Amino acid sequence: MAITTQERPQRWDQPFGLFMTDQDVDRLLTIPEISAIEENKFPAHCSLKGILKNDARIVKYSAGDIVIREGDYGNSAFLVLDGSLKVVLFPGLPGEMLGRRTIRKKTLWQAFKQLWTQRKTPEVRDVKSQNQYSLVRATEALGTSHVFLQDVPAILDRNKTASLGKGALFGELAALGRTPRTSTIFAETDTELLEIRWQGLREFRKYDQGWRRLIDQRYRANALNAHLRATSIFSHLNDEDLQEVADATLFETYGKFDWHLTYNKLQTQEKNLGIKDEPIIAQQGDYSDGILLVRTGFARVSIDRGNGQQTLTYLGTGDFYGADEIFRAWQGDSNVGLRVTITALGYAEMLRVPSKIVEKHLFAYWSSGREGFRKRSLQSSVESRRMQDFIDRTLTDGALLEWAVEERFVNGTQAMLINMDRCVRCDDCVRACSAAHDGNPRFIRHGKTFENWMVANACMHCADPVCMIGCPTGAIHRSMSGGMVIINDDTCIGCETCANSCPYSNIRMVSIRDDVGNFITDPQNQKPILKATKCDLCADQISGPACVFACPHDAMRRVDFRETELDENTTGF
Amino acid sequence: MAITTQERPQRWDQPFGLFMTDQDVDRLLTIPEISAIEENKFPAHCSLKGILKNDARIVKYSAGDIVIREGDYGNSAFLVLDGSLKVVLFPGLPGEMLGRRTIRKKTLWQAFKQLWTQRKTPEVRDVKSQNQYSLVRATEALGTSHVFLQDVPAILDRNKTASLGKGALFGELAALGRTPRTSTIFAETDTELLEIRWQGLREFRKYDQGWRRLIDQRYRANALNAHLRATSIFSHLNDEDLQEVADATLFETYGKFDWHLTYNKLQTQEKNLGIKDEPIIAQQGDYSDGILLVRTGFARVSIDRGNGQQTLTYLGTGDFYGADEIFRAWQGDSNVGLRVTITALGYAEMLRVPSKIVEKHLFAYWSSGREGFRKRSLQSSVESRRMQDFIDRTLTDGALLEWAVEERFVNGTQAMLINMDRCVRCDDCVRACSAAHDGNPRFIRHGKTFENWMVANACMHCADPVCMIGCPTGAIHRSMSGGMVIINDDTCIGCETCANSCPYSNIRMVSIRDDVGNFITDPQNQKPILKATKCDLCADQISGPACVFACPHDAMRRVDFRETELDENTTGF
Amino acid sequence: MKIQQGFSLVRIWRYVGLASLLFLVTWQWTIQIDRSLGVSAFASGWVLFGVLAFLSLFSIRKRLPFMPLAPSAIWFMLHTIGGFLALFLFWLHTDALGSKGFYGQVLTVLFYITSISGVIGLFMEKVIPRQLTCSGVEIIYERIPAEIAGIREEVESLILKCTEEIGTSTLAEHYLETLSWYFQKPRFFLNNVFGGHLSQHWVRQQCMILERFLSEKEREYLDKVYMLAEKKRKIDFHYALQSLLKTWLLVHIPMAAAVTAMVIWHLILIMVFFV
Amino acid sequence: MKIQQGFSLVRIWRYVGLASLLFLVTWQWTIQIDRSLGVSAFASGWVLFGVLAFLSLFSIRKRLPFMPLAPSAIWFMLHTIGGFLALFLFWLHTDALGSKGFYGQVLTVLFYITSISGVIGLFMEKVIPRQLTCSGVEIIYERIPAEIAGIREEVESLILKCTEEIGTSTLAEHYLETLSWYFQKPRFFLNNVFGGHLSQHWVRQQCMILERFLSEKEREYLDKVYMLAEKKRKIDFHYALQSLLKTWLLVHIPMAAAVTAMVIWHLILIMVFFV
Repeated sequence: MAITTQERPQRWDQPFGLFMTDQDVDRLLTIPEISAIEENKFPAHCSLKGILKNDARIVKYSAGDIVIREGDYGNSAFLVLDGSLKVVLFPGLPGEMLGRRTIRKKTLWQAFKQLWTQRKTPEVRDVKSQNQYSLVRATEALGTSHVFLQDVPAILDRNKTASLGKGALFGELAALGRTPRTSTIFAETDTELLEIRWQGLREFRKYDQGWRRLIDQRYRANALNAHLRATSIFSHLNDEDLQEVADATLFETYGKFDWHLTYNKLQTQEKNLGIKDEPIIAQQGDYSDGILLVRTGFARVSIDRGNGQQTLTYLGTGDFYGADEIFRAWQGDSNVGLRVTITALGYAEMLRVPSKIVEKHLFAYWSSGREGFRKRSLQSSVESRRMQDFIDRTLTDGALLEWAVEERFVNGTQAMLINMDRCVRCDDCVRACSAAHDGNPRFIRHGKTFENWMVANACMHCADPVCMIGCPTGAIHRSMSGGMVIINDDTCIGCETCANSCPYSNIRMVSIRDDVGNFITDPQNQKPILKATKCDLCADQISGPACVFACPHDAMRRVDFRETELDENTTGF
Repeated sequence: MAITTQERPQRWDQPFGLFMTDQDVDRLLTIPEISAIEENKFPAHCSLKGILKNDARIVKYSAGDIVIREGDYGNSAFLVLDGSLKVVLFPGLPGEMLGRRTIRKKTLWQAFKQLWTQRKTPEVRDVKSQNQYSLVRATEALGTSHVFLQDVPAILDRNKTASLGKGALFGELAALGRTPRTSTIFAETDTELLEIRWQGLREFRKYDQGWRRLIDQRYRANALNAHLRATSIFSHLNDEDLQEVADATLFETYGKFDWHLTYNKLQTQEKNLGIKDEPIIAQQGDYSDGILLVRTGFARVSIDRGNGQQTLTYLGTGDFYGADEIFRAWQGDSNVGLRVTITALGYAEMLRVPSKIVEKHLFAYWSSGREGFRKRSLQSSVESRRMQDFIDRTLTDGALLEWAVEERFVNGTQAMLINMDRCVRCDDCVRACSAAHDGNPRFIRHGKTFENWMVANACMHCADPVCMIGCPTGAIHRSMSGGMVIINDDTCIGCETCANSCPYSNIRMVSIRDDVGNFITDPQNQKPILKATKCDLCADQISGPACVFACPHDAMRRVDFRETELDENTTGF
Repeated sequence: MKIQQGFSLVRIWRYVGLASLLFLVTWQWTIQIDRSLGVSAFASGWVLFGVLAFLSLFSIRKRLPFMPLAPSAIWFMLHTIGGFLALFLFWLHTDALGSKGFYGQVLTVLFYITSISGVIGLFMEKVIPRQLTCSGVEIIYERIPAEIAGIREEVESLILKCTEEIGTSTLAEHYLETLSWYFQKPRFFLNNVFGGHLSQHWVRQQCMILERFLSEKEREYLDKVYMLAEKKRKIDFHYALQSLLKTWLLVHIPMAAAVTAMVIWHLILIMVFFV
Repeated sequence: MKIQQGFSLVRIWRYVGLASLLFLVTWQWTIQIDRSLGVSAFASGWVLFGVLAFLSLFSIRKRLPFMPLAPSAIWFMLHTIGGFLALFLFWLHTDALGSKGFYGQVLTVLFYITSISGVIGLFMEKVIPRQLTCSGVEIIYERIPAEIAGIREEVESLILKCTEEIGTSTLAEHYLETLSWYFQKPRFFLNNVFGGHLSQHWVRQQCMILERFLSEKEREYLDKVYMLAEKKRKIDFHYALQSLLKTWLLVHIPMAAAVTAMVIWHLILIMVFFV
């Protein structure tokens, strides 16, 4: 089990908790879960005390405060120091209660009414009707806010819950694996928690046997089997065999969890450096030791070409690579080195199912009577040919994908792609967006271009939504239906975390105004109140995304690059 | 009296006479005119013997052979070793007799006839009618040819002549000053001459007092007074005063006599080097010690501008500079350094009339009663203002002239200038030229361009016709009427000297053919016979230059840059 | 999934076919009416009115992007086909009428201006985008003045820096004499509209002229200025062509509105006096 | 001496005035004839014939550059003015005639083709030269194929040298896959005609795509290839626009000849049947 290391020259320049004192650290060292850690296993540059002081913080939650929400992307885990919490097991809490935005499609009449109800002033908010806003309560200490539940007893009545008490650890899998929180946890009583950010968590796991065992066990129990089960090549296995596969599977992480924070800086470097800096998951020509599955993130598939690497395609969650090479080796072919290099795009969590296990549970199955060997063999060679097609592609044919990967647009599921050869720059799309959002356009018809293709600055509703990492109130979240990333304006506290995290600069902070056009300010410090805004795919409009709908020249599409092959203009209209 | 020195790394790589032996040199040293030279005054690298062997050659002429022709540009002088020659004093011999081309304008009918008499085959010559061709007789020794006079007694009857005998030196002024020969000299008897090329001549003059005195005296007697007399500022002087001016005048040569041979090589160097390599005649800011007159060649007038020199204008034969500065100094102004730098463009022969003499004979005259002082003072300031206008010109305004000077197009008196913003590339000009030259176009509608101006590859009929230097038969010569440079096809022996000399590549060698289209070859070696061809300004056509006449868009002009200011398009037609 | 933008030829021709059919039916109808000595202009007139009404709906639909009224792209295609149909119907209608009077002539002229501006606009919308793409830059029209101002500031600060650092004013003088004109605002509008390269030529020429008077260090500054001039050239190109794309509508839409108004009045008059 | 190219406006307007006068006189004449119930077409016809004869003289004069027949530039100006005059006279003549018959219609069509091709040619001759100048290169049309072949050879020897010297085939492969198409012959003809930048865009794009796969040394070769591609682009531009300048005459002159022939036949018929 490998975790790639990385240099951290400014490791603790920005501590997690601003108010952690040495006393706090000393106190933490007396807690059993911490004192069990073998302090001397930690290297000098990364001492246990240092981690506690810089990568952890003590936070307090009042009774009813939500600590983690189902569906959130968190970057930290929690250790209960004092108090007790409840895990909501079944059914999950409704979105409104968690501070999510409620999407209700407009009726025809409501839609039509927008013709005259649209406001002339930008970014007007009806302050009085923001009753949900009262769900948020500010916490002084950290300068951030918590969302709280108003009727805890009713919840305990309606929902199946479990308790977490002193010494319990939770949230570590989502923090390390960059996956959404699987359930909501709230404070039953006033509680004190030690929040450890992923960097610290990673060190604990790296240097301490106890933490590693704990985390890995939980991972295998909670996540691995489910993932393998959902993967097409293992769907035929019974529980027992699957467990065997799971037990043998290695999990590996590549790249930087927070690549998005440094990505824009990287962009100014020479393009080709991008791929050279990417952590290598598997190297072209090497012998394949197993099938690689992507659990989260993206992996670039490339081959050596001249003095650089040519990108062939990329793998996302659920994709796998390597079956073909191992299969051929198993059939007796010699010279079956990997035909491609696989690197992590930003951050990727990979599963590696070793060859031996694959041979036993997959190839044996393929060659068994039930599922004709020939058919599978054929399928394997289809995959092989498909890869060969990629390899045979000219640089020109592959250039657009190369670019989309380089710019990380492959992350988007709804990237706004404009064919500038068709676009007459009429801005009907912008006007339509504006009309559908109370007079405020939610994107800019401008962005990076390649040949005649522009990816405009509109939210791409990413597969790996880095904007959601660290949102303190869960205002930015993935919609339960449809999967788009949306913001609940009511619970957004204007902290700018999401806007700063978005590597594509697609979230804009705006100062809100009242009906008369005056800026609404915070009564405490008179500063204007900010809200994060972005494309919501016209979630509440009956016409669907107004931008695409309004383009008279059919120049715009919302695309997932993974599923898209771009064609030249077919007809003028 | 200064002669600028120059490096000659390959001084004698190509000796003048290919067959000069050491015996020849020894023999020459016994001749009184040579033995009078003080051999020890010559430096080792440039010994008298070396000069005789490499820069001189012994040539033989038969009775009746023309040695030098009136109007020729020669680069050598002759010393009579044996035999006697005749100088034709008055009247000069007719052009035909010298092997010149006879220009007769066509009649209307002859012109019209060209419509159907024009030949389809290129470069056809009617060999039988080339009776003048018999004027040329080949000389084996030098691989070149002489033109001879057929009826010497008749000439001696008709023309006033003078004799030259053993020991006479002639041709030295034209060779050193790059001016046309002033009279024709032919061999009366079989003669033996020592031909000394200008390089050798220059060394003789430099290191030997006797030669210097001889040459300078002749120069002053034959050329200087006439030149000064023709200069406007000295036109008021009587013979005596003029003589005083002439006696005080210094003559100086700058640059390389044969700049045209290295010019095309220079072109590949960085442009700005051009002016930096030019010999400086007078330096901006220096105190002016006299008026500078251009006797032959061209001088560039420039000022320091930024890191380089900005060309303001240029001076040609008859132009002068410096009166204004000296005049102001004479009036008592302090700070009257030269406002400009003057450099030699290729080769320039300058006269310097010292300040003292100018003050005495010019300023005194200006301030005398006869010609109002005020008026002259005014005129001086007009000149001064004109120069200031040049200086105040923006770089953009002056760029075209800068270019024309850089490319030496200022040498042309009939440069073919095409305004490419008007030219529709219809080639009517080329077709017209072809029609006027028996089906053979005599220029290429292509050449160097600047902005919208192109100087096409057509003979410019240069003020300083370097192509004429060294033509062995005088076939290329300046027309007595009109001043254009033309080639007598009959006496052209195809030696390519002119074509190689032309720095603008405007002379083309062609293989001639007979009526049926077969190449005409030399019966001796079966090689095709070549002829030099170029624009003759349609000398024999009644319509004048057919090219300009045929341009439907008035895009083409034959220009002298000295007299031209280029204007933008005025109207579309 | 392969993105195929634009409608298939089959689909387009289907609509063109429908439009042709409508025209043919109307034509036959008018011929029938003429044969039975009726006033065929009523028939062609009503159909034409219907088509014109449909054409003007496009403008209304654009104001309702949030209503489920079929994608704008379909509307645009139908508007185009409908525009040509209206032209043919107009000819049918006016030929049938013979003489027209002053009102009719004004209406005819307005109708032609609308049609021609529409055809020109269509042509431009299909041709210009590709030209813009080829320029290698992309800019929003409204941002152009700010962008040019930004470039100008950058150039001028470069030149100031050059003057200060190297201590010569050659570059600065040339800038004031010639280049500043260029950086002031969008230039070479017409030449850009006609696809000329004058702008590029001019900039290159101006820099070339200056080059020989500069030292090595100054040339580095000149190179930077040249790069900025090139950038501005591309923006000027966008300015010119995007202006075209914006302005033809300023003819088409008011004229179309005028035609609509006059057609309605024409209709009222006909109804009152003839029916 | 200041070179002033082209004729002064005064001079041009003088000729335009003369042409207008000729037209007005003819017009009044035909009106007079009409009033006295004569056949005015004879009058306008003869004048038109005279003008057409004069127009066709231009072609003859071009064949006689050595005759003192006034500079071609004056002929060109008069030919242009005469062309427009002929158009007006044609309208006068045909209006007077009323119906025309098949022969007349063919003649009309040919006359219009000649006129329109002439106007288009005139427009091109006044606009294109400047565009060509701005390209920054100058080339004789007939030399273009040889020049392109030369460039191609240079490119291919560069690529061979790169392959040999550095031992990689990345550049060579890309050349074979995409760039060789470009260097084969003049490309992007239509785009160049319409002043597009597609060619430049394409070349830049192709080189940009490749760049990331090359080593420092290979990039030097690519840069050289790019320079040559740029040079060829300019030559292609010349090819396209110079082709236009050459080819419009291939319509104008044969059509003019046909008109002349038909006019003479028309004249003979009229003389035989009407006089």
